[in-house]
Amino acid sequence: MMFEANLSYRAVFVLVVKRDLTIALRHRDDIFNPLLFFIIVVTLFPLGVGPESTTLTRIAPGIIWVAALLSTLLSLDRLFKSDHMDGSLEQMLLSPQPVFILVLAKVFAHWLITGLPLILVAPLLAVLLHMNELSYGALILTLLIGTPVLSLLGAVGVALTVGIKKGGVLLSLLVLPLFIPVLIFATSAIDTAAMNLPYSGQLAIIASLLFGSLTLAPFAIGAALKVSTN
Amino acid sequence: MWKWLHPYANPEVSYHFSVKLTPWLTAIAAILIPVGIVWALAFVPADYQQGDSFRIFYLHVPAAMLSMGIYVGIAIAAFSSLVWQLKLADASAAALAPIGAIFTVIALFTGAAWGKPMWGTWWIWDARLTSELILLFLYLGVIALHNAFDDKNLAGKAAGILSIVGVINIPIIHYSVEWWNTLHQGATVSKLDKPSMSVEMLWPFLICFLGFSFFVAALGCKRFCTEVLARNSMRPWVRALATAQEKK
Amino acid sequence: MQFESFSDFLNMGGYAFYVWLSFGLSAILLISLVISSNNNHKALLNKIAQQQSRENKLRKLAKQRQNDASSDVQEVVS
Amino acid sequence: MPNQTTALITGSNLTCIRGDRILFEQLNFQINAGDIVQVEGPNGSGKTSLLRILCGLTAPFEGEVLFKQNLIGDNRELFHQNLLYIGHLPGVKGEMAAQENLEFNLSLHGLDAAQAEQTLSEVNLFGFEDSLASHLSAGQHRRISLARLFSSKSPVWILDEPFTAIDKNGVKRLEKLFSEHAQRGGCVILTTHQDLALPSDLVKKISLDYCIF
Repeated sequence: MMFEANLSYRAVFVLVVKRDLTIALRHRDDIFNPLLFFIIVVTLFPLGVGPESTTLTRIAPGIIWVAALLSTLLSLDRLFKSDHMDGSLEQMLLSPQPVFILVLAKVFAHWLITGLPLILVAPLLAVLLHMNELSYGALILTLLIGTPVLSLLGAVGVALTVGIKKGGVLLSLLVLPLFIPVLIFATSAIDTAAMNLPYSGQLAIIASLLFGSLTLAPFAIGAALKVSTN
Repeated sequence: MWKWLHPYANPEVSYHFSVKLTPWLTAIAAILIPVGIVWALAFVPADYQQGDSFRIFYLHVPAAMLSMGIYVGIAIAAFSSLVWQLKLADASAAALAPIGAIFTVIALFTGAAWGKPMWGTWWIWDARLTSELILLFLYLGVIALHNAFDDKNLAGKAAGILSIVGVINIPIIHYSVEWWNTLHQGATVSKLDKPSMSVEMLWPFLICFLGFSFFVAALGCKRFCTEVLARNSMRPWVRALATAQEKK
Repeated sequence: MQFESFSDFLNMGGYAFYVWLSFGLSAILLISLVISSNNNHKALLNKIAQQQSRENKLRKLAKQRQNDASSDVQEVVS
Repeated sequence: MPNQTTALITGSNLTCIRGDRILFEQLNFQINAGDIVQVEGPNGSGKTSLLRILCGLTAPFEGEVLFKQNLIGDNRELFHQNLLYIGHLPGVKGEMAAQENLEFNLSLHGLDAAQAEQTLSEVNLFGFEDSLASHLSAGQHRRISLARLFSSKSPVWILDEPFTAIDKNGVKRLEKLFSEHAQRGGCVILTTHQDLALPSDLVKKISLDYCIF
């Protein structure tokens, strides 16, 4: 008695993404809370720094990106936690599907739920912070290719801490240092765009970070999940 | 080819080996460090630009080099533990992490204390200092992960994955910080340019560096022993050791 | 020797505070790391020994109970 | 010498250590096609750990697990195709309906999701297909996860306390399913506090002691 089931990688990917999206849509807090957090953090800065538009214009890219990092960090918790608590994570790891695909699908679904809304509200916040009009395009582009990197790197951290009871604070310690390159290149791209200079160099670097983490991070996530479900 | 290595994968053998090694390493470190430090403090000629503050160099640079070297060492140990299932490699990574973190703190602190008279400020967002600070965060993450798990073997695996991810990121972080720094750097602060070191300045540096390296090795051996014992606490040989210690 | 006198040496060409601060703090950090490593080692050995004596007690207790139980049975039989 | 060809799962020299306690040491056994194996022992003797080691979730401190004479780590996908593990946790998402849960599980394991509705009625969940799992009881969660057994084609079943929160009829039904599965050439490895109502010559036992010294 031997059984072989074959499911194409694409089918597995779609299956898992669909499942995670269904769960998220029935549990809307998960989508709105990080988004709300993002907006509130950004509004705190003018209150703290002062409403002077020149100052705000100068620090707007940094504020938006730091807030994006923090809200990604906040939303990461739901990526594997509930699956780990109710046992579906170990079922997934024991399924005959490659862990690489499963993990990639989960991270992609997470990005759709938390990263994409961030990009949609970012221009609005840029208006509030008097961001230079020239840099709107750069803001959207950097968020578009930068936030998936955050999701992927963050997933490594969550996968490592999902089995730990008080993993939340630890997670930020593990993950935030890894976010630094994205932050640096993204804000610099936006600053460069504000000066009406080409910023494709920075974008290319972020894109290469994206491809690098896309190929390497799922292995680390898979290995970490195996440790956490041990 | 690697068969001669096999006995050292046995915790008991490697424990006794490192117990025997520790006094030798300690002795070499105990000779080299005082010689190097006294030489550096009292006998090296003062730098023509920086005067006697230059003597901090003999502490700062070895500490910075070791802090990076130890991290790479931890990552190599973690990698071999993941690939070849060497449990002892995890133990050595766990033993080294706090030492590396302390050297990172020393590098940062001496950097600041050297910077104050040179640059007029304790801290500047200089590329090297910034990378060193981020390295400290990476170390703290690894140590925190080691402490977060109850099971030492699991902790070792988790921290191993993190240190490998970290070591891939170190060059990226370093490059990005350097690039960021050149982008934002004002003209007021000139970096310390690397002078071509004269021989009389180089020798004490080499001795200091070697001394600290042996210090790391000795302390690493000692801590490695502790880690091996903690991971094998239910083994008869460890229990016999513990009772022997108790009776003393 | 680069310095004329001992006080000169202590003065470090005006950089005394920074130089001695660096060396002093580094020494403190390294020494405390050594001490804590040694302490950890000893504490671990003590812990293992303690655990072992606890287990020995348990083992004795279990044996005693077993003996008691068998003697009870004998009493009933006789 | 047991017949090598029918061995589905072989455990050799398995040692498991939790914290600083040795749960079991140098455990050797072989599970053949057609075996129903009950792992018994008091609480904390390592039953769950043994099952998790057998399905590859937990790495043993020493020793190895073989599936058809191959290390389970060597061909992960083949082993997982032939494995069905149901642990303490049911793996049921509260945000999804009973049927959606089962459908996902079936398709994840490469089975036809169209059977889901029929399978649910096998475990007495007829009429609950569209209820969100968060509105169902613990026993119903368990039945959703056990429903996979009815359409499983994998020979190796590893079940951790499958009868918890299951009523008498359900237990009978499961026992019948187990013996049918064994007759088909599969094997069942399970832990349970109840005695199985199966003929005792059919059920093999692995006993783990709680060593209190």
